[in-house]
Amino acid sequence: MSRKKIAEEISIVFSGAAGQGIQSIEMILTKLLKREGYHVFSTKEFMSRIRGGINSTSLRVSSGRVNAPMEKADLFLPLIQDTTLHLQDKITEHTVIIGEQEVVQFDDMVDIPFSEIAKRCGNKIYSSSVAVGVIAGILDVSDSTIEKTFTTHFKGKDDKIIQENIQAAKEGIKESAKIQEYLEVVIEKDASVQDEMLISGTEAVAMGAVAANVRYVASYPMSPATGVLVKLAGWSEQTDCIIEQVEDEITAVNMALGAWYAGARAFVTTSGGGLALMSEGISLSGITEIPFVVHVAQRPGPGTGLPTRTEQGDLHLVLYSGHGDFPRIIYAPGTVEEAFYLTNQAFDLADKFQVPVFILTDQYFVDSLCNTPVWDLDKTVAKHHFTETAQDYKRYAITESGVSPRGIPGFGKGVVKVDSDEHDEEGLITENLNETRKAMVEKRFFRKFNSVRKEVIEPDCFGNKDNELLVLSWGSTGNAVKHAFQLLESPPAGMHFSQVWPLPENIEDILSRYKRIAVVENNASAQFATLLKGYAGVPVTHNIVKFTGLPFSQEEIAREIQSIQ
Amino acid sequence: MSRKKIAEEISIVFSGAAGQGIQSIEMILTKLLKREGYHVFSTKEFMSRIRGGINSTSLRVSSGRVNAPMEKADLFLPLIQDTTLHLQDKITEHTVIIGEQEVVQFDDMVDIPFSEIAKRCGNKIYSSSVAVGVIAGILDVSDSTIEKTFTTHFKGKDDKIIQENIQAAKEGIKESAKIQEYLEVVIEKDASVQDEMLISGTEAVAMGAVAANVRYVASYPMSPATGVLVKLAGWSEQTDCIIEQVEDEITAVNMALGAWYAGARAFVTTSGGGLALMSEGISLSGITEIPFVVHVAQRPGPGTGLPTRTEQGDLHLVLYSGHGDFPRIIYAPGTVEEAFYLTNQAFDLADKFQVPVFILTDQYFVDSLCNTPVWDLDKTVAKHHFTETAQDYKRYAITESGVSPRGIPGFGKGVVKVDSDEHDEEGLITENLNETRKAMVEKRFFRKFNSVRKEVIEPDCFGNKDNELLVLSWGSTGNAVKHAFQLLESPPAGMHFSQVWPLPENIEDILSRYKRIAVVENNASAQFATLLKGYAGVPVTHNIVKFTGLPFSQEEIAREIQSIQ
Amino acid sequence: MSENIFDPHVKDIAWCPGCGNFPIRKIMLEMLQELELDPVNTVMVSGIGQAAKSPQYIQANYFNGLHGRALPPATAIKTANPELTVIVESGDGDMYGEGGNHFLHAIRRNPDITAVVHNNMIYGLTKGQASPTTSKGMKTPVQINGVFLEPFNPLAAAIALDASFVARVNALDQDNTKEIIKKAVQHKGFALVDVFQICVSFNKVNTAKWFKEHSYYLDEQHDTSDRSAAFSRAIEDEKLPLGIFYEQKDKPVFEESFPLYQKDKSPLFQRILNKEALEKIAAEKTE
Amino acid sequence: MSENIFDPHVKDIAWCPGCGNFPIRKIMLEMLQELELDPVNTVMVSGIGQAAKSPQYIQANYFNGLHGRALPPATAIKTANPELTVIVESGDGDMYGEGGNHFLHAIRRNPDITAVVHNNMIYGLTKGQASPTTSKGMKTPVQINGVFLEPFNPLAAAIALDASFVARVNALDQDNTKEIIKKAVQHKGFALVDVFQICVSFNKVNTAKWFKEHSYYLDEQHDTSDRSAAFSRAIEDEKLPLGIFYEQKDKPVFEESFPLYQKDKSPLFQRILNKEALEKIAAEKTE
Ligand SMILES: Cc1ncc(C[n+]2csc(CCOP(=O)(O)OP(=O)(O)O)c2C)c(N)n1
Ligand SMILES: Cc1ncc(C[n+]2csc(CCOP(=O)(O)OP(=O)(O)O)c2C)c(N)n1
Ligand code: SF4
Ligand code: SF4
Ligand SMILES: [Mg+2]
Ligand SMILES: [Mg+2]
Repeated sequence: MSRKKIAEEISIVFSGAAGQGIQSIEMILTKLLKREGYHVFSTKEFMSRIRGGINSTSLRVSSGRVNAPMEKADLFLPLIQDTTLHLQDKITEHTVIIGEQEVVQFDDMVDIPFSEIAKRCGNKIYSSSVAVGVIAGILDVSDSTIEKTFTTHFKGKDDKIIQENIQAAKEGIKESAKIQEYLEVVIEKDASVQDEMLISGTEAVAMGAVAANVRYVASYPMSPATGVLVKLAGWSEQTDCIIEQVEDEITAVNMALGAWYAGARAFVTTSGGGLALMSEGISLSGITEIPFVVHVAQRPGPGTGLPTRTEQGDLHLVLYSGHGDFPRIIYAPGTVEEAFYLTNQAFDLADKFQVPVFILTDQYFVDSLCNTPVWDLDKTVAKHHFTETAQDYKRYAITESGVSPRGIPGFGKGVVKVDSDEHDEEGLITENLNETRKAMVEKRFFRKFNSVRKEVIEPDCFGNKDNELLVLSWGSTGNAVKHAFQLLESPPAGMHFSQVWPLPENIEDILSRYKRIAVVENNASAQFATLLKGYAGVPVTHNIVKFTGLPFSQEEIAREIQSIQ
Repeated sequence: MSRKKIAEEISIVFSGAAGQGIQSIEMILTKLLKREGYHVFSTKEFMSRIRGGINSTSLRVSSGRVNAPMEKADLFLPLIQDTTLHLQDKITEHTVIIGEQEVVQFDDMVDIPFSEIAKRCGNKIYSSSVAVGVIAGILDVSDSTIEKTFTTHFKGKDDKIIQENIQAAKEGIKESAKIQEYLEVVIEKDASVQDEMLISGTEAVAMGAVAANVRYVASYPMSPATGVLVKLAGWSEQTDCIIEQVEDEITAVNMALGAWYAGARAFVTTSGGGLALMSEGISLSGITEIPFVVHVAQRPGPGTGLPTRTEQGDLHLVLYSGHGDFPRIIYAPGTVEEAFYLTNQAFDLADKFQVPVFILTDQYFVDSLCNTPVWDLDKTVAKHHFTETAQDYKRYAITESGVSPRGIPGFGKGVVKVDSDEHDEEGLITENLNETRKAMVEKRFFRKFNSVRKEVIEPDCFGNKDNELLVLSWGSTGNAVKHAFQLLESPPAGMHFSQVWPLPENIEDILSRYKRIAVVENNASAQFATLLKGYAGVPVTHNIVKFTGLPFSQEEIAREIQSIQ
Repeated sequence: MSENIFDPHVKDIAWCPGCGNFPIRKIMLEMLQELELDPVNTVMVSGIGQAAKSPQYIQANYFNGLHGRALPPATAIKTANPELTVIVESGDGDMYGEGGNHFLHAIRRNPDITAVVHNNMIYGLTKGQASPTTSKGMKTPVQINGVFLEPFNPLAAAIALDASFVARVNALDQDNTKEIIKKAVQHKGFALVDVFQICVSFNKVNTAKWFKEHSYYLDEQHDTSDRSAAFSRAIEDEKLPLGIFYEQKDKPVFEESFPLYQKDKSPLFQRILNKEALEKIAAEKTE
Repeated sequence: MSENIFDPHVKDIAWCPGCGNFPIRKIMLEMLQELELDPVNTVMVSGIGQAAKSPQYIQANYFNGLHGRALPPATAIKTANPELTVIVESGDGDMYGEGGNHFLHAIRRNPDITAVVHNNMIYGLTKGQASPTTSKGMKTPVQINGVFLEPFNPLAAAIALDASFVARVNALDQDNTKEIIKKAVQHKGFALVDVFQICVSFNKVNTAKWFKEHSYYLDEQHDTSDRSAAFSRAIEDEKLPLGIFYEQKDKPVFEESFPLYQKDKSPLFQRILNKEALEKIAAEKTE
C-alpha cells in the first residue's frame, strides 16, 4: 500500500456475519456523514439467514450525488474473516484493510483492536461505535456531529450507554490517524445535504403510499418486500392506516380489491413468488375495473431462488400476470425520488383509470440508502376519483374514454355491482357476445389503454444524444448506467425508463434514430429488450445482462459499454 | 326458400335450452353419419348454466375433411324460440328452418311435430331421436346404420326403449321428405371414414396423455378443461391411473411435481384462471427441474369472464407465468391429431428436458368433434427418462446440454435432493453467486433452452408460398384459416404454428420472405403477433383478432384476408 | 307484505327448475327486508358457482369475485367501511374447497360479517364433481369409485377455530332457517350458517327427503356457549343437528380492533390525507 | 451409538446459535436411525422458512418446495410410491398460514405421511412477524399494537378434521418427543406432530421457560380414541397438554384407496404403458 490521495469520493466496505453489527454501523454512519454535509450512498448484500454467514455493506461518501454500486473499495473493514472469498472483487492493491488482527488476517492491514477499545469504554458491544469513529476520523467529522447523531440514534437508551458509545466513537477517531498514513482524504462537504433526508428505497416507496393517502395495507411478509410493510405498520398510528398481515398472497390481492371497492386506497407489497400467487386476483382487478396498487420488490428466481439477493427478472411476470387482456401500468423507479413520486402517482392513476398499477423495484434498490431533498408535497396527489352515485347508477357505463365513473357502496343513492364474469353496464352477468362482450372489451381494454397511454412518462435522456449507440436502462439500473457514462471518455446516448408499460406512443420514433441499441438489465433473458422489440418494433443489438443475484456496478457497465463502442 | 342443391357438404345447426337434448342429438347423429361414411365435424356453443338459456350445436357433414366453424346454416333446427337473436347470423335466406310450429315460430319453416311423433312412438322424450331421423333421412342413412348406432349408443338400456327410439328415428326419416322439397342433398360417402374414430379435442388430449403412460392426474374442475379430467377418470380403471380432484389449483401443480419427482408421469388440466394460480408452482418446476405437463383450455377472461366460451387469450400468461427465467415448451394443437400426438410428446419432452410443458387449447377446440384416423401408436412415445442413481448421485450435475440426469427416490443407491432455493450440484442451498448461481443459470436456462430449441416443430406451410402476404395462425384457428383459403380466389401464403414456444431458430429467415404478415388469433391484444415481433424481430402488419367469445368462422377469416389482399 | 326493495324482479334466473337455491333466495330476500336493511348500505359478496350467482338476483351492492375468494374482499369491505352490512353467499366448493384457507383465517379475524354457505354437497356449476362436503362413497364422473375423502365438517372446523357464531339450517325449512339467518346477520362477529341445499341436477343422494330424514333440531338444552358441547354435537353423523351450535356474544371484532376506528368512526373513504403526519415522517428522516 | 447414516455432517448450519431447530434436528436424526429407516427410501419434504431448511441437514432424499406447499408434494410422493417413508418438516407459518388449505385437505385424504411442525409461534426467516400461532397481544414490527387474531389451534383443527394421529410435543423434552415422533412415523395415516420450538431471535415470549411452565403431559387416563375428549383437551389454554391427543388406528389411507394398488403394489415409476388399454379406448371411438 502506498499513500493515496482520495478526492471527491471514498468507497468503504464493511463485512461481517449476520447479527454482528454491520447494519448498525451503516445506520449510524450514514446519518453522521449526512449531518456532516457529505453525500452518502450505501448498499448491502446479505445471506438468507438471521445469524452467521457473511454479509457486507458498501458505502460511498462523496462531494456530489453518487447513488450507484461501485466495484472497488478504498477502505475495507471486515469484522470476520471472509473464507469464502465472497468479497474478493472489492479488494484491490490500493484497498486499505482495517481490522482487528485477532479476528481477521490479511497480509497488509491496519490493526485496530476494536473490541479492546470498546471494552475499555465500557462494553465489548461498543466496537461498532469504535468502527464508526474510525471512519468519522478519516472523514473529519466534528465531535458535535458525533454527539448529536449518537444521542438521536440511541434515543430512549440509558444516558450512560449513550455516553460510552460516544466515547468509543471518539476513541475510534483517534485510531483513524493510523489510516492517514495510507490515505489522504479530502472530500468537499455540502451544507445543503444536512437538511436532506436519508432514505432507503423501501422508505421512499412507503412514503409515496402515505402521500397517496393509503388506508389499507394487506400483505404477506416476503423478502425483500417486507420492509415496506414494516415501515407502513410503524407509521400506522400517525397515518391512521389499517395494516393487515394476511394468511397468503391470494388474500392480499383479494382484500386489497375489497378495500378499494369500498373506497379505501389499498396497497400490497410482495416479491415475485408472492406476485405469482396474485396472478388470478390481478385479472380480477382487470375485469372488475377495481383499482389495485402493488409494490413488487424483485429477487432472483425461479422458485424461492435467492431470497435476499437482487434481480430484475419479474418484468414479464408483472406485465402478463393474470389471464385475459386488460390494461395495466408498470413503474420502475431508478432513484428514491422516482420511487416516492411514482408510488404516489401509482395510486392516482390506479384510481383514475381503475387498473392495476405495479411498482417494480428490487432488493438492491429497496435496501440501498442515500440522501435526497425533502419531498415536495405540492408535487403529490391524494385525490379520490370515485363519485357519488345516483339511483340509476351503472358501474360499467360505456364511455368514450373507456373509464366508467366509479361509485362505491354507501356513497350516494345507487348500488354498485362489480362482477368477475363478463357483465353488462349495470354489472350483471351477460352472455350477449356480439354486442355486450364486444363493447366491454372495447371499452375496458382498447379505449382505456389509449387513455392510459396519454399519461405515460417519457424516458429520461442523457449522455451524447447524437451518438449512434443508445444505452437503455430501466428501474434500478438507471443510476449505475448514468454513473458508468461518467467513467467513459466519450459516452454514447443514454435513456432511462422509469415507466416500462405502456411504452410511449412515439417510442418507435424515439428509438429509431439509433443504429445500435444496448439494453442493460439485471436478468438472464433480457426481458425489457424483448418488450421493446415486441411493442416498439426496434431491433435491440446488444443485451447487457447480469444474473448472479448482485447488482451491476458502474465499472462493470462502463466496461460492457466500452466493449461495444 | 327455393330448392337448393347441396353437394359436397351440408351445414346443420341445432339450438335449444341446456338440458333439452341437443347434446344427445349431436352424439347420436355424429356417430350415425360417420358410420354411414360421411365426414363429420360438430362444434357447440353454450351458456354457463345447467338448465335453460339457449345453446347451439353446428354440424358439418361432408364428403371431405372439413373441420372448422362455418358461419351459415343450410338447415336450422331450433328446439326453442331464440328470442335473443343469438343465432341470427347463422340464418340466411337459403337456410331451411325445421321445427315444431307449436314451439318455434318462423315465417317460412318446415313444421315437423317432433313431440307428437315421439309420443306416438312411446314417449315424448324420443323427440331427439325423431330429429336425428329427420337429418338421417335427408342424408340417406340406411336403416341398418340407424339400428346399429342406436343399439350401441343406448347400450345397457331396456330393449323396449331402444326399439322405440329406433322407431322414432325411422319416423323422422319419413318426415324428412318434406325437406327434400327445399333441398337436394348429394354428398358423396367415403367408406374409409367408417373405421375412423369420432373424437373431441378433449378426448384427443386425454388419449395423448394415456399414450404417454400418464399415471397421476391432479386437477381442480374448471370449464372448459374439466372434460379431460372426466375422460381420464372414466378410463382410469383400465389405465391404472391415479385421479385426484384436489382442493385448489395450487395443490394441483405442487402434487403433480411431487408425483413426477417420485417417478410418476403426472398431468394437470385447467383453464386460464386456474393456471394463474399455478404460476408460482410453474416457477418451482423451473428451478427444481422437475418435469411438468399441463393442459390449458382457454376461455375468455379476464377474471371469471365467459366460462363456457372460447378465446386464445392466455398465450402470454402461459409463456410468462412463474417468476424468474427458465425454459418451457408450449404446444398449441390445431387438429385432434396434433392434440393427440403433441400431448404425447409433451410428456416425452417434459421428461427429457425437465421443463414445464403446456398444451394450449380452448373451449372451441376441446368441445368440437370430428372423425379422424385411428392413432398410430408407433408414432407415440412413453419411455421414462429418469436414471438409476449411484451412491454419489448429484441431482444438478453441470452438463453441456443443460440437462442433468434425473434420479428419483428409491431407485438406485443415491439420494435425490431437489430444492426451490438456488442450489449447488448436489441440491443444497447455495449463496455462492459468482460461480454456482451463474453456472446454474447458464445450465438451466441458457444451455437447456438451446437443447429444447433443437426439437422445435416447424410451422406447417400451405397456400401460395410465393405470395407477398403471409397469413399466420396458431392453435385452434389453424383449420379455419386453411378452410378460408379454399374460399379465396387466390390464396396468400399460409403458416400454422402448432408449437408457439420456443420459436424455431430460423424463424426470422422463414418469415422475412414476406412483405406483409397477418396474424389471425382469437384474442384482443394480438398476443402471438407480439411474441413474433419480440423474438423473431419481424414486423406483423395486420392483426386479425376476434374477442367475442366465439371462434372464427372460415367465412369471417376469408373476408378479413380479402380486405387486406 | 309490502314490495320487497331487495327484489330486482329478474326475468331469467340461471338455476335449474327445482333447485334449492330458489328457497334460499326467498329466505334471503325476506330476511333482508324484515331486518329493514337498506340496499345502499348492504353488500353481498360471493365467489363463483351456482350459489355464488345469488347476488345477481338481489337488488343491493355486490362484489361477485373469484371462485373461492369471497371472504377476503368481504372482510376488507367491512373493515374499510364498518357502516355497511356485509353478507357472503357462496357454495360449499367455493368456501371449503378453493377458499379453505380464507375460511380458516377469516374466522380467526372475526369481522362482523355473515357467511351463508349453500351446501349442496356437490360442485353444481362445473357439473357434478365431489365437493369437500360430499358424502363418502358417492360416485361422480370424476370420483368413479366413489368419494374416499372424509367429508369436511364445517361446523366442527369453525368451532375448532373458535368462530363466534356457528349454525346449520335446512333451506327447505324456511321459517326456522330465516330466523337463524336473521340472528346470524344480527350477531356481532363472524357468523357461519351452513345451509343444506338440494341440487336436483347432480346430487341424487342428498335429496329433500334425505335432508329431512337425516336432520333434527338442537333442543333448548344445548348450551350454545359451551364449545366442547358444541363440538360434540357438530361431529354427530347419524342424524345431523340443525340450529345454532355455538355462539360467543362478546368476542372482539376485527374492524374494531384498529386504533383508527377507536379515534374516529368514519369510514375510510371519507378520510383525506393527513399531510402533517407525512411531514413529520419526512422530518425524522432529516435528523 | 453407531454412526448415524442420516447425518451429513454439515459444516455450516444456517440457524442462530441456541435455536430450537437444533434439538429438533437431533431428535429427527436419532428417530430416523432408531427406526432403522433407509435414507434411499426416506423422503423429507418441506416448504420454506427456518424450519423448512431441516432437510438440508439430513442425508436422505428431499423435496424442499415452496413456502406453504409441503403437503401436496408429500402426499403425491407417497401416492406415487407407497414404499417410501415420507416425512414433512416445516414451520408454523408454512403449514398453518400460507399452507392452510393443504393442511385441511391433506388431513381429509389421510395419506400415510408424518407432518412435524416446528411451531415457534413466529415467522423466523422473515424476521419476526406474527404467525398463525402467535399469542394474542404479542407485539412485532408489523403487529405494532399486538396480535389481535385468535391463535390457530392446530390440534383442535386437526381433530375437527378427524385426523388419524394428533400430537403435541416440546422440542426441549427430547426423550418424550422422540418417542412420540417415532409413533407418529410408525402410525399408518396422516400424523400431525406440533412441536413447541423456541426462537431465540424473534420470540421473546414463548421461551424455554414459558413452554415448560405452560405445558404438562396428558396422563394415561386420556383416551386417545375419544374425539370429543381429545377436542376438549386440545382447547385447554391455561396449561397446554403435551402427548398424543387423538389416534385412529384403522382409518383407511389415501394411497391404498386406489384400485391400481389393490391389483398390484408396485410403485408407479415401475409401470410401463398398457398399450391394450389405449387401443381399446381408441376402438370404442370407432363404433
Ligand atoms: C380458480 C377457479 N377454479 C375453478 C373454477 C371453476 N368453478 C366454478 S364454480 C366451481 C365449483 C362450484 O361448486 P360450489 O362452490 O359448491 O357451488 P355450486 O355450483 O355447487 O353452488 C368451480 C370448480 C373457477 N371458476 N375458478
Ligand atoms: C409465496 C411466499 N410468500 C412468502 C415467502 C417468505 N417467507 C419465507 S419463510 C416465511 C415464514 C416463515 O415462518 P415459518 O413457516 O413459521 O418458519 P420459521 O422461519 O419460523 O421456521 C415467509 C413468509 C415465501 N418464501 N414465499
Ligand atoms: S346444478 Fe344443482 S345447484 Fe346448480 S342450479 Fe342446478 S340444481 Fe341448482
Ligand atoms: S430466527 Fe429463530 S427460528 Fe430462525 S434460526 Fe434464529 S432462533 Fe431459530
Ligand atoms: Mg356446491
Ligand atoms: Mg415459525
